[in-house]
Amino acid sequence: MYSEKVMEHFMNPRNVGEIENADGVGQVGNPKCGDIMKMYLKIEDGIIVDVKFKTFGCGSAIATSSMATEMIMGKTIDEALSLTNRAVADALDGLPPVKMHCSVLAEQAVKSAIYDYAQKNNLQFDGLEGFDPNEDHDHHHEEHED
Amino acid sequence: MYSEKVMEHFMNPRNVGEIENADGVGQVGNPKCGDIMKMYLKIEDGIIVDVKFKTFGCGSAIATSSMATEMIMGKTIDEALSLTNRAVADALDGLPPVKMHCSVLAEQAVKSAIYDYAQKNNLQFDGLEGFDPNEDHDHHHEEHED
Amino acid sequence: MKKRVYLDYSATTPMKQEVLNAMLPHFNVQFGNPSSIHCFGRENKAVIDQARQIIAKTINASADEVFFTGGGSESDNWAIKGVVSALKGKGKHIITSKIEHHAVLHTCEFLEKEGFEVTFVDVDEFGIVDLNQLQRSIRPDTILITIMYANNEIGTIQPIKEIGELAKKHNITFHVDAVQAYGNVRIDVQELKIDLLSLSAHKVYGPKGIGLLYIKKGTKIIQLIHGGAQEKRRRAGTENVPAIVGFGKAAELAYQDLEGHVKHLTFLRDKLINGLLEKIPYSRLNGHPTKRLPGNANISIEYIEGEALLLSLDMVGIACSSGSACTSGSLDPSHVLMAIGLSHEVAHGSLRFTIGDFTSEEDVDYVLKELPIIVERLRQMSPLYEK
Amino acid sequence: MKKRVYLDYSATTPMKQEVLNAMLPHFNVQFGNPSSIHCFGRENKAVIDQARQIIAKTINASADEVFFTGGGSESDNWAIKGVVSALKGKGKHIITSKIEHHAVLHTCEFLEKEGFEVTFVDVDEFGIVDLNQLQRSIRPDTILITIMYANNEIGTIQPIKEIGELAKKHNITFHVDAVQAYGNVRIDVQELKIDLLSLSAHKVYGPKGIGLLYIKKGTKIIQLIHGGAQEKRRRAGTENVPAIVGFGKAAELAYQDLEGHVKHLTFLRDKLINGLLEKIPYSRLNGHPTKRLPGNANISIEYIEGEALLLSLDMVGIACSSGSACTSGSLDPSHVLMAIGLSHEVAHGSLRFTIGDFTSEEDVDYVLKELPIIVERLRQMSPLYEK
Ligand SMILES: Cc1ncc(COP(=O)(O)O)c(C=O)c1O
Ligand SMILES: Cc1ncc(COP(=O)(O)O)c(C=O)c1O
Ligand code: FES
Ligand code: FES
Repeated sequence: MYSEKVMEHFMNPRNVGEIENADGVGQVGNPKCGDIMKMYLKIEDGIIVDVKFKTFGCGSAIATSSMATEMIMGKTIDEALSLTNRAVADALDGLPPVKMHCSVLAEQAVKSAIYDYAQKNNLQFDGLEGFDPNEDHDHHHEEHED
Repeated sequence: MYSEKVMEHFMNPRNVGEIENADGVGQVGNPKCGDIMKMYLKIEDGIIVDVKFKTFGCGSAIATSSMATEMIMGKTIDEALSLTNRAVADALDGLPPVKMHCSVLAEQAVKSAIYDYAQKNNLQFDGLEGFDPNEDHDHHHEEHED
Repeated sequence: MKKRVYLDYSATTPMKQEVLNAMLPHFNVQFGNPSSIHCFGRENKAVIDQARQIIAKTINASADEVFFTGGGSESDNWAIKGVVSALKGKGKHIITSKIEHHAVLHTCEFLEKEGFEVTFVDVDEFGIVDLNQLQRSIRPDTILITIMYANNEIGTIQPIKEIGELAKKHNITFHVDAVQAYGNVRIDVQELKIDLLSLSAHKVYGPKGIGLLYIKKGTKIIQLIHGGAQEKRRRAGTENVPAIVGFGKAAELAYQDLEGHVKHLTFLRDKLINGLLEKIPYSRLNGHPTKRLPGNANISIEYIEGEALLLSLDMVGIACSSGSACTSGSLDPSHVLMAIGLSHEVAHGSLRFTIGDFTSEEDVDYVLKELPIIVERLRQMSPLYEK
Repeated sequence: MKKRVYLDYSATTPMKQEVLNAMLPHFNVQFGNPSSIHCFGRENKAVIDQARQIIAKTINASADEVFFTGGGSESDNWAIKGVVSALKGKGKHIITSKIEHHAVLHTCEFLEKEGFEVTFVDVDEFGIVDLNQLQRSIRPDTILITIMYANNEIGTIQPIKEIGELAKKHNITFHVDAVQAYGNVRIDVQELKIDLLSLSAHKVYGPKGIGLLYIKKGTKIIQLIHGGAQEKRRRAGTENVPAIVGFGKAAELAYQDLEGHVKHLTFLRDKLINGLLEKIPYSRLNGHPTKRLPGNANISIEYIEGEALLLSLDMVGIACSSGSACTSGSLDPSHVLMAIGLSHEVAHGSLRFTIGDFTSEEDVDYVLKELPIIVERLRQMSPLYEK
């Protein structure tokens, strides 16, 4: 089902935890849907110098959180904002189709944390245009039973 | 499907053939239905001294014909008329339910031959009361396919 | 090889060796079509009649009341669609429960679109059908009640006898999905006043792709699969001889020492449940504490999502299943867990371990050792968990 | 042991050893439910996807257009009932032929009772569907044409391509029952413009109880079996892993040397047909002399009834089947033999020999030696036969 890379990040996720007095904190998802991602950013001079996450969610949610933190660590805010869910998924050697929305969650978590930073500091970023931190991401309906 | 006795009579039927100048000849069944039994009787002093049959039909039709001829050979007409299809079937150690009608055919063939004899000789037999040689016997509907 | 502990017997079971041995000759030696009248066919006709006899006996039915199908789902579909088609002149109301298997639930939902009306009766916190509500739901135009014998997720066993009597009293056809119950409880269709009963062989160490529908003599039902004259013209298709033989053998084995089987499973189940509840804080048992399948342990573990648990268990070789929708990318968690009143979050973090005849105490101990570690690790990652 | 010659391959086939070998691990070692996300499940998910791929390729379909079922009869029922349910808003007319398998015929007759209208097109003396009549039968409200690829009794192969084009031209869904054709002809669903195609594994040396329905992408069809999300939610029920694997292997073997298979069968078939017609007076071949299945020899033997022939052949170890209704105690002989214009009497005395991969020339010689003796013996007993 999952690539080795997904499983590796799932079993050994990078950057798990919280940042005290983070410059930006974002939370997306909904426990009712079985997934919440919370992301903490430490930002200095427009650079993401530290990032941590906590995730309640499936294997793919955890792996994409982990991968996303790795991909934005040390990057500028604009670079971080240009991170797409597809890029995260690709970096994990792909995700099953029904699990693509978990990567959307990761993209949104990053954006949401930056949004929080922008709000607090009264900043504007092109990459946040049209972004609504309260918007729900899509879920596919699938079920299995035996 | 069939008892050993049925198969034995089917493979080695008794009294196959025709009797020239028979005293009574009966034919029942219908080629369209896949079964015809023709029975020939030689009768002397009210006793069946010879009987032969020809049958176009299934294994059970052939076996019941054969058994029926054995059961009436040497018997009086009244005894022959009291032969039931069940007695024929029992004598063969039973028949599958869908094949019971073949034994009915055998009973009818005997009656029909005696009926012919009675007609020719202007005789009346209690056992023929209500017997109509042209009546159809019942057929079950069943089919098989693969 | 890596340690592998299979605790998903409700999903499917491995076939017992005796079952496989019974089937083997029928694949390429004694392989004839039982409907053929030649020797190759006849020898198999006897063989399937014998299997039919064995299975019929295990549910106290007569052999001419049991019909082989392609599985439990087909049996459920046939029972429900077949009865309502046959009785649609009489009424259009169906009663079922909120915790049925999808083979029943989705069939009922489909029939709603076709113009039938369905009442989905609630269950209590243990998953037991609300008998009062069921009784109140009965209408003059109710033509079918379909309630499962035991639930596949939480293992709760229903008061089938009471429902059977209710159905009988109101002259309503009663269908029971006993796919999970079979082989784990003694089922007497006559005593329970059941008109139709669905079974599936692969849940009782038999082959996949073979099921059965018991149809009480006189029950009005229309075929689901038309065609050849097999199964007394009620279910067309060349008889699946090896699978039927295997089902027969599995049924025989299941009921030859039911008590021993139940005892073995119950012991391991209770050890697992008690051990997990003790070792894992914020965990709870789902389903009824005693009115449950002997092999079913369904627990909720708060603050974690089920698929993550499943994957982590899989990494250490433990196979089980979860009530989380995330296992398949769906929004909604298990309809069964919701029906017993779990919150979404808790339902998402549920695990079903199902124990079977090949489970050892060592297997249970292994889970008791591994799972608490996994839970702790995942909780550390969870934004919902505050130590 | 008594000599046994099996010449009833159209009824069912023995499984090939390679097929059995491929299936064996999946009964009790690699037995997981493919829908489970743990390792036991995942390893089988890959396995069924592979079988799906193999079979899809043999009919030039893509893997996501083929759906496993419980057999050919289920496939036929699903195709027909599923399409007409989906399209009932558009029309209520179905076209089929007089010589379809009962899985198609009885399904259509059932639908007639449900308010659909069915045209049963005639066939000529060789059993070929009357294309002109078919064309004339098309109405604005025709929603389905269902015609079999090759007939199971007389082996006649239909002009599927012409019918496919006709259906396409009128925008009518086209279903083909290819249960007998598969493995004996090359089938290209795209070239033939087929929307739905039914297959059954046990006719091609695969397991019983597994079939397949090809559903061309975009075809409107409703499920026959509702429930779990298997087969992309179109056919519920735990996947029959061993049978699917076996079907895949059988498909692979069938198409890896189709030409060799056809050559072998055709040679033996023609030897059998020519030998019998030569040695038995008052006999005739049924079906088309060349447009026929490579293994099918169907002959009528006048003045004798089929079951008596069958039983006598069985006594010397030869297994075949007959067009006689007496084989099962029915009044009417085969609808196929009646449709090609045989009289009742002649139809009753018909035999079908079907040759397969394990048939040897010696087997054929044995029939050529035994059957004339049997015919003579039975004719001596027949009141219809005058030498
Ligand atoms: C309660 C219940 N009903 C029906 C089914 C369907 O059986 P099958 O998968 O054999 O079609 C299952 C299992 O899948 C089940 O657990
Ligand atoms: C032409 C045809 N269609 C359908 C079927 C039904 O297939 P199954 O017996 O696998 O259900 C058969 C064989 O029985 C057949 O010959
Ligand atoms: S978080 Fe729900 S499926 Fe991944
Ligand atoms: S004569 Fe027709 S079934 Fe016996």
